[in-house]
Amino acid sequence: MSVEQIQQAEWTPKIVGFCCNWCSYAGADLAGTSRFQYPSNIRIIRVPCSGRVNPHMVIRAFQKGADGVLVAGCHPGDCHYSTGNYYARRRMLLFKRLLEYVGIEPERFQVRWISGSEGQKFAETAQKLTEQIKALGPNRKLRDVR
Amino acid sequence: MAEKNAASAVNPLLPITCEVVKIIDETPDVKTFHVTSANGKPFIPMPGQLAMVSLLDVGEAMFSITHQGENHLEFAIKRVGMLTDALHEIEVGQKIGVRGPYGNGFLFNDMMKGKDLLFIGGGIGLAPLRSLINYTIENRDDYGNLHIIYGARSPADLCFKDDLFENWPKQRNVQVDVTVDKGDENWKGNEGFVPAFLEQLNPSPEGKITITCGPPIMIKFVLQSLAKMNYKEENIVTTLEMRMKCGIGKCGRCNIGSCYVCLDGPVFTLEQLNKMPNEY
Amino acid sequence: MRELVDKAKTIAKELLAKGEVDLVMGWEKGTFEDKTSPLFMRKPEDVDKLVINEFCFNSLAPYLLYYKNHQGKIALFVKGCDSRGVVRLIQDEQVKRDKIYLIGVPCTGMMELNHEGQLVDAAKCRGCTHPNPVLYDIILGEEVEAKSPGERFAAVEKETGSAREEVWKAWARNYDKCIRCYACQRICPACNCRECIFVDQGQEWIERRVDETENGAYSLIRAYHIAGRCVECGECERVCPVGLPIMKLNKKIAKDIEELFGPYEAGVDLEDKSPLGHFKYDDPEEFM
Amino acid sequence: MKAVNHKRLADILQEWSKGFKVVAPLKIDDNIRFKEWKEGSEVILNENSNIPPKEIFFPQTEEMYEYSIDKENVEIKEQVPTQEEFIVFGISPCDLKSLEMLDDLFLTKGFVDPYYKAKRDAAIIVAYLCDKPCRTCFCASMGINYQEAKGADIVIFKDGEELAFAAQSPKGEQLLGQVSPLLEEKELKLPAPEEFVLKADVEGLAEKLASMFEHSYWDTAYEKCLNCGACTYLCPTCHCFDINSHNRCKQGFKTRCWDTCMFADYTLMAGGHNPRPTRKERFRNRFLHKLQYFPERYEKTACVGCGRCIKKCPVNVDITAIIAQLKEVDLNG
Amino acid sequence: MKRVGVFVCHCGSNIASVVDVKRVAEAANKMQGVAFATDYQYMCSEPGQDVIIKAIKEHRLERVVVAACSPRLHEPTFRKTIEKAGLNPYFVEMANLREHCSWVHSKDKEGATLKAIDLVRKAVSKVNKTFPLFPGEIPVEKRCLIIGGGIAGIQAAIDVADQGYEVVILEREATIGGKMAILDKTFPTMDCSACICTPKMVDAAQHPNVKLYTWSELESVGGYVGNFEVTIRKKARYVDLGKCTGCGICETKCPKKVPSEFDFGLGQRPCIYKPFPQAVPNKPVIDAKNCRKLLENKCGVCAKVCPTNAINYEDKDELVTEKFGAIIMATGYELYDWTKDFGEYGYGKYPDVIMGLQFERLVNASGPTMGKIKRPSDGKVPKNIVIVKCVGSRSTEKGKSYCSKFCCMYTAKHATQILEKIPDANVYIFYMDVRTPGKMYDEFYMRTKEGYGAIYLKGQVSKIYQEGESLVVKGEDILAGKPIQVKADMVILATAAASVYDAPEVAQKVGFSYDKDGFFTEAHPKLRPVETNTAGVYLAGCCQGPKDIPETVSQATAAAAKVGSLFSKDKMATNPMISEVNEKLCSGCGLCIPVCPYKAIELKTITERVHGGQVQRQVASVNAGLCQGCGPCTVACRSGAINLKGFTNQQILAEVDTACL
Repeated sequence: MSVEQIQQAEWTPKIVGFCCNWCSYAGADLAGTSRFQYPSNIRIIRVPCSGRVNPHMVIRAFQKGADGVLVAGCHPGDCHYSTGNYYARRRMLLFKRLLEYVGIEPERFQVRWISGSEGQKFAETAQKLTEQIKALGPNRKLRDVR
Repeated sequence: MAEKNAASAVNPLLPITCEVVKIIDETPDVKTFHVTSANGKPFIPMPGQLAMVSLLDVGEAMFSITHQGENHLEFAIKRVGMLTDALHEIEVGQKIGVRGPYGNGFLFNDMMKGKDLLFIGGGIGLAPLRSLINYTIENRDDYGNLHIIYGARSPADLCFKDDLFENWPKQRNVQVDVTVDKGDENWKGNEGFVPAFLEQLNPSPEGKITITCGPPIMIKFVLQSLAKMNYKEENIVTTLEMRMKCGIGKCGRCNIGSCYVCLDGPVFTLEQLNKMPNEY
Repeated sequence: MRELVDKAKTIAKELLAKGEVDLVMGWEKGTFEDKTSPLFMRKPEDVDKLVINEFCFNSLAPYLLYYKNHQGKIALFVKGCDSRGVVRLIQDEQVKRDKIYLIGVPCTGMMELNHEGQLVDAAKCRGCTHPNPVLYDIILGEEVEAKSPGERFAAVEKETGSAREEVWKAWARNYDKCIRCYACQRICPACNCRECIFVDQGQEWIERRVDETENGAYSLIRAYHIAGRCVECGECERVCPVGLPIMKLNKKIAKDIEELFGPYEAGVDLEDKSPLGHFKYDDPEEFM
Repeated sequence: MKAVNHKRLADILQEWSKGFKVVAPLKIDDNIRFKEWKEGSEVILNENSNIPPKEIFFPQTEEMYEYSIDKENVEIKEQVPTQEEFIVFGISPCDLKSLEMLDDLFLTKGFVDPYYKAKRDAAIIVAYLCDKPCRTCFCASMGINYQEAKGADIVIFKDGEELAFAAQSPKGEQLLGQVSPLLEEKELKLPAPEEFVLKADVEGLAEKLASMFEHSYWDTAYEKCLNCGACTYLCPTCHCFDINSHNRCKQGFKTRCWDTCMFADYTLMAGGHNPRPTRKERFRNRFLHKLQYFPERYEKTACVGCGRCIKKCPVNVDITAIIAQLKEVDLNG
Repeated sequence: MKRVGVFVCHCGSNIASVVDVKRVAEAANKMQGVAFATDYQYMCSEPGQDVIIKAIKEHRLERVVVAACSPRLHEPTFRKTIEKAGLNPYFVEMANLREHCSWVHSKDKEGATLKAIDLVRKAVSKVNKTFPLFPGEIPVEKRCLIIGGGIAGIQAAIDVADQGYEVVILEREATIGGKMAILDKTFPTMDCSACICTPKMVDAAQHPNVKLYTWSELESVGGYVGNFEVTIRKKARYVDLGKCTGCGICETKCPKKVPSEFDFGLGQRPCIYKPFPQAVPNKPVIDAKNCRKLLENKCGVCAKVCPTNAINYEDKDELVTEKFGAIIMATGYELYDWTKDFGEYGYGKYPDVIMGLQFERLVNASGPTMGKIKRPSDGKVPKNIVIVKCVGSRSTEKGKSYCSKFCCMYTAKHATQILEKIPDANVYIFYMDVRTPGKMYDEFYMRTKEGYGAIYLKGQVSKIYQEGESLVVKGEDILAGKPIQVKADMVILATAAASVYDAPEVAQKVGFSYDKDGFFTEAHPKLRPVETNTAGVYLAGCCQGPKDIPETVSQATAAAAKVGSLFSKDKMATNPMISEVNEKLCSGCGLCIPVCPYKAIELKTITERVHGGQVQRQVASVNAGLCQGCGPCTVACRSGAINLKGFTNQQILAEVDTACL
């Protein structure tokens, strides 16, 4: 659907969240078990480790119509694979700055450390992200308008 | 012939929606698909002609039309890549796109009329020959004797077994000789590679047109054998395979020298081939 | 630089005559005075065509990729940036140091015609930090000062939030210009994949369609693929037939690497580790 | 002769754009591209556009048809390639010539390409005769007189400050009529033709090449070529394309995109066999196609001497130089 | 397109009360490739699973999507289910409709239902691109290497050996026993350390399943879990352990004496020596650095006096390579060298400022002073003794930031020992805090303070300097809020427990990570405290962080238990969801190698035919035994040549595409 078409159908943000299986996905699960409510805009993609998230996948999300992307992994030091999130940190730092550099709003691509015990934090993150994206409106940049 | 089709089709790049009505497992990696459009055959091809078969969301590729029935076309497709993998997964009832027919086909000139025909095929290479074999059987009186020499890696890899062992041998003046590189416990037939088999059968070149198709390596040695048995290159016909996208001589990639296989081919006489750059 | 040519010829001739190498890569005069073209010398007499001047833009390093299975030893002339390209290839296991012989060319900077048709310092040389080869077996002359050093990151101006929409519009216009000829990729010593994911359709990473979204993805992901590996030779930008500011992205990333992970220049030291190939426990964190 | 001061060109285009879409070589940043003219856009004449005007008739990415795949059904929706009449303004003689080759390819030999045809038929051509050749030009060597534009509906040339307009077809007359209030009668003449820096002699080359496929010349000639697609994409006569699917779940559409014989996957077959496995074969094919295959098939050399490839080749592969070398090759040696 | 079956779970009302499960199933039915879709009360229940199995058979399903709870909960369940139905267990994907949907969007039923449909579509698109996965099998060499022969190593060795597996203890010193053998008494019970340590040493040595490599160093470690190839350097001992009876004559006859390491220089030892009388093995080594025979080819007394002529001056280092299935790291700790940082305490130039472990030797009956507390400088019995705690511990600017954990207790122990042996002595203890968690620990501390009258002064010591015969200790008494100065005859510094100087090097050899202080990092601080991030390598004792003896011993036993469970099977199933290399695409650039936390990727050379010719080239190759399937390598790889099975690029891209529809 093109951006324009989307606006006709009253638009709600599409947010793609990459969550590492051991911390952030578990955090999202905990948000569930503790019934913390957050908007239904986020679609979580489960990856073994934040180090598995390829910036190309973030771009792809924006291309295919995501209005926001979240990458979430274990806090530094907690990585199930000991170092995956440290690599993710470097990659995402560079990539985030690159996206901003070409004029993509920083709010649209966010990275968070969310542990398996931070259900609250996950819910809040999803909440805040959705609000921020709502404020920004649909993403046109990099978007495949076909 | 191309002209005729062009006239008939408004947009030659637009596939016709067809339905797969039957799927036959020929070998572990070859399936034959019977397809038909809303009003019978999507078009009427000549033997040896090609058609673009497409799974719209996967891709499009050129296949030779191995046979046409009352109101369906047949494609024998070997599993080699992304598209063919996907094709091998579809089921009867699936809708696919078909456009064509493309290429010159075997009868681009009348060289074969009234002649004895020697078919030499290997593996999936029998697919294009089959269209001509069946055509010449249907028009039995226009052609002389048919001699079909066919080989495959193993008994399991033989395509069109019904034709090889049932339909064709029954026909008047049709001889079928089958070989496999390596037989298995219940294989009674011949063993050995096609070229050797050919030499051992040693059919005389007299008044014969030879039509051969198969893996490049086989063709290479078959041609050597034929030369030994002093077949004339103008009487040897083969059909080529190239990557194609448009099928109508525009997109460029299937050129050998100045001719486009999708238009001027895929059928060439050895004489023609020897004049072309060796880039296929 | 021109004065180096005689020495260069003698060396090249000798290498070939003695059979120490069976191929020497250099430059020959191109269509016009201000153009040169890569030259492949196999016989001493081929060397007569060799030129060395302020128009020898082409890095010869990328050609090494085509000679991976070459039996003998290959010699090539390298300017500062070219030598960094060679280092890149060695670090990426694409070239064996002992299979090549590097003839260093102290580079006083390239010249190019501007729109008005006058010769000016080449854009790709602006902010040059290594006019002299960082790796060589023999060097043609005295080391030189960078001719137009300038700020290494001059190309990267600060984009402010307010201008963001404008910034994007500018990039979108660029993506609209790109024709995906992949000249940038073919000329790049850091682009040494066997099959570029952007060319190879099979992997579903990208489509061939040339439009804002696909071109955008291409430009950003390519920049990311060479992050911490770009040797800042500026060839990609030079060869771009539609003049895209490709180096802006590469320099931006290089700048961020310096800011975030400490001083680093790719392809200068054979031993150094790629910034994305390791990490520090106390790396900065702009997100939480 | 009808004329207008070149400063008032915009007024003419403004007038025309009321009735037609006008496509002209516009300045976009430091690029020149054939795009729709809008008030305020800057037209650049007497300089080759970065991308040749072939993109008007044969866009780099073109939608062919839409499809929707349902569990039980497949629907194919043709984008009927129709096109309103439109004006192509400021096309140069060499680029105009290139359209002849594209016409041969897309409109003859059995099949007609409807997408190309639709746009081609709808185009009203306003050609601009170059003031003088650029240094990379060698159209003369390709039998083109840069001071005439056969097949254009209107030709324009510049004499001093004035732009001269001459109709060459009824359509042209009609267009000029539309803007006649803006034009005045003036005595203008073409500047004296100038010499070309670059020359190429293709006399009898195709015939010679017919016997050179296996020649050792190719063993080293290709070596500097990086196999990027710049030359082919910038070439006004190159026309290869690829057909791809673009899926959005159930919907999707087929696009065709420019392709180039320089890329390895161009001839790569599903089974893995590649008739042109290395840079050598691809390089050879490009030049043989321009200088032998195309002439053999369509009696034209597939080069108009626009010089774009010479200007933009990353490694200065120079077709005129290659033609010269090919001429030199001693077949008996 | 594969034939996919979608099974939507109500989870009682957990999902169904929010998500319109019927609608989800209907929507699924319309999705491309979905051959069958249905909903059910409890998919995970016995009958629920039967629904799936039946459907697979009836509808010839090739892939399965279960839209239910979190895969972290029930993925294993449904893998087993479809395996029962004859599908590859990895052909199932779960759409998390409970934790990620119904439970968190309970107020937005419509939104939740739409999201549920998206999640199902996403799962369908992913499962469509799934390939069959099969766990590999690797044999397990049922021998355990224990690096370090301290109490941790000894305990672990005995526990593994008792389970019936072969154990090798690797100890760089001439004897096992480690730090515990140095100690005089152990808190809080005050029983003699040697008395409980040495028997264990003997047990270990005499255990039929235990082999000792003392006076040996770790050379290199190759291989992976179940199949480590370890090379050990057996240092030249110059004494043939086979012949030597440990009679000790040589030691008595050796003419040259040097300061004893075991006594931290407080005592002397000959150049052919056992570290201490109860050493195990109880046989000497020659100290090549000092032996005159070896240095200047003089002397040679030991050889002359040896009754079994076990002395062999020609002895050389020897490398042995052995296979092990598991490794336990028990390399212990060492005391942080205060002399380089603490100028204010005199950089160790005052002989009477000593470390805790030196004091252990001073009070030890078999020590240099036969257990009499005499100060090193002049052998006088000290009256005023100051103990300074946290020397180099809990300090951000000097030494270590962490708390060394056992000092509080051993300083208390020292105080009591002093006050028992020198009743009229004054013991001042400068402390930052007193931390005494543990059974009977605080009671012990109280006794030291109240019972024995050790004087605890809260405050740090700013300076120690010699004044005539005695030392002046300047510090402050925070509680009294005034500076304080103590004249002392001897000062004992409770210096920080630090990682062994070459711990990082050892960790790198074995291939696992260590922290900024050089202590080995456990796989998970809470849940996997005795494992490292490298499969088959376990941790015991202070090499992982300062611990007291009981803690060390229990961790050692825990590690032994882990080894036991690893060895309980002959073959080990490897996780099939690991990286694999597409050699066609791999350029062998090796960018994936450094980002692998498990050293699982290396370059190998392959030969392939390229139009006619044969060429060799390098490509990456993944060791299935080492790879844990985390995936940073797949991102480091630009050409997508290395891919993660079960989470392939194509699968994730498919998910992204559908998630954005």
